[in-house]
Amino acid sequence: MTDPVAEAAAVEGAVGFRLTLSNFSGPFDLLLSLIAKHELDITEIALSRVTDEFLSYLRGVDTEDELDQASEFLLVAATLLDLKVAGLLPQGELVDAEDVALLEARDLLFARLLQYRAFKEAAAWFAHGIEAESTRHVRAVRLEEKYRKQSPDLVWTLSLGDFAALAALAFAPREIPTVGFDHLHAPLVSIREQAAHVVALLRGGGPVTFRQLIAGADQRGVIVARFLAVLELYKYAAVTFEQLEPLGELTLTWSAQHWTDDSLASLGADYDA
Amino acid sequence: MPELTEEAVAETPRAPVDLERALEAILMVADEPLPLVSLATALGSPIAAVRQSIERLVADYDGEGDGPMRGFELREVGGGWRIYVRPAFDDVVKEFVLTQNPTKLSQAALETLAVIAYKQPISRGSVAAIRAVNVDSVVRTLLGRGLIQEAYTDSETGAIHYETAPLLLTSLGINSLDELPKISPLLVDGRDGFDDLS
Amino acid sequence: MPELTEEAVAETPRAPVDLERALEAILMVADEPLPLVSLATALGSPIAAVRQSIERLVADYDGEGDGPMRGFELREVGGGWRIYVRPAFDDVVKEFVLTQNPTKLSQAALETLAVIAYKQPISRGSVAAIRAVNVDSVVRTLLGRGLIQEAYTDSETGAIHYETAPLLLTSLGINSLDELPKISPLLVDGRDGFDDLS
Repeated sequence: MTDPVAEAAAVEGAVGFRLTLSNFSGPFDLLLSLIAKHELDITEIALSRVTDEFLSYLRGVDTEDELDQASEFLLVAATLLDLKVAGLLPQGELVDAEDVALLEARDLLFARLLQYRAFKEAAAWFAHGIEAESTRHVRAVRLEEKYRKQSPDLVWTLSLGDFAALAALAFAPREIPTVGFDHLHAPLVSIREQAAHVVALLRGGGPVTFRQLIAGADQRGVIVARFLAVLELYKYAAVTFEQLEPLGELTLTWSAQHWTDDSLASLGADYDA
Repeated sequence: MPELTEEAVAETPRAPVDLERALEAILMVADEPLPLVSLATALGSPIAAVRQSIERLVADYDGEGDGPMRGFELREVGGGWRIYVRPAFDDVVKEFVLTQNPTKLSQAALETLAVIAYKQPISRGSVAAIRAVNVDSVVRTLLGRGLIQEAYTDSETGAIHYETAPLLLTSLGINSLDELPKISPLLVDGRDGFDDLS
Repeated sequence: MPELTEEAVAETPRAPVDLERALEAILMVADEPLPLVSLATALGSPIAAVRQSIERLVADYDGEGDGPMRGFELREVGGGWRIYVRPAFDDVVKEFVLTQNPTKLSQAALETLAVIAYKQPISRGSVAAIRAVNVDSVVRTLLGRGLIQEAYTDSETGAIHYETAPLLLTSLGINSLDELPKISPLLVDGRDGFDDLS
């Protein structure tokens, strides 16, 4: 294995907190290392014995920048502290709901620790397997020219515009943005998926009103996404719309000349950024 | 890939020896593991016959017939068959192949890979919940290495779910995910409520 | 390559059988025809011994010993030795190559081609970073299809940089790369955090 500190820095590109905590990849990693150091099993006693050490690792955290990365550590630290305090109470007497909650928190912590340890051991198996296989050599040689000539000719179907659209799609971030929705606990809505829904409704059919388009959509996000999808489709000249009076009924008509699923894939790329 | 039953492929039966030689020829140009069904299709032979011929070739190269144990072997890895150098000669061969051995995976990447392998398909958020750390950059690394791939995007949450890619099998030298070690014994007492943690 | 006389290479003589097995191991993974002198150097054996072993291997694969005539053969081409498909099996292999090469490029291949077209010259690693997937096999496909070609190798990192080949222009019906439609707004972001991908 390579130098764990350098490795952590290089691989995660992480600044600050991970380095302060030397090379532990998360609170469970640290907890397990501490428990192993004392040659203990994963038990309540083990947890209470390593709590102080665990907390001492956290003292290195001081800036707000690191707080985000430290939150998981702090969560575990809080649980550990609670357990330690509870350990001072008489054993076996469940007095109130708080005690029950604490026991549940403890069991959850144990379960997560055990699960983490299981995956850590599996990871060791992976490391060994990959290491062993990396020394193997497979026959992978260039195809002889006479066979390469035999390959059937490529059938090229993309227009220049298709190709550029494809490039735009390839360069667009692949993930639907998640920032900004997380703290609202609102489900994320994909403009592209909503556009697919809109296209399905409009394509090959007569005019549809926007009211019909959003019928059954019970989330504001979905309605907003469908509206954005309509605007995107309008940009592509795939739909035309008609509104007889301000704030009046909006009627949409499918007008695309060349529409393929690829067009859909590149739709709404602006919103991905 | 057309669906093929063992019988359906049969068209022009050949003598088994021919089949073995033809298989050798194809294996010489293969650049990925070749499943029995692809071989059978290319050769126009029943899958059962191809399987037997492959088995005979494996034994042949392993020196279990009349000939010597060859410097190469036929291995089933990543869902198909391919010619490999026999491990005893890996060192000798080293300087003749341009191996750009990629940098080793970090501990964090390996652990994340393990979680994805056992819990696939799984979202990044769920992996992060199990590992109790942010896994964004590690997942990017694993994607870039081709060890994992996107399985699907949850239509409700927009969360991308990941699964292991075929390259993982080849990298581990195994033939299917069934060959991963069972993880339940590692969990010792298998406490209740475990599954809903993720 | 250091100059070697036949005698100078001799260091650790091996039994001929070992030599043949080691030779076939090397030849199985070698992409280019290998001169005797390279083989002798790698194996630490006298050139004469290597030549004899090569001759025995040729006869062996040709079925002149106890074994069958193999689907492959060992041939001297351009001053070196390489394993080729035996011409008798050309038809089988051609048929196989046909079934392996569909007439249309996959979506993954097309997207990779688009990235290379707009960012050329570009290394495989950089394409992988942009597409967030491993692109090794699609780059091979595009090379094989003659749509891209090697532009240069970075002297520092050894990374091969690729550019599009004239065939792409012909396929798109344009005369120069300048005619590619601008997609600049999407290209400005220079994605953070992707550089660490290998």
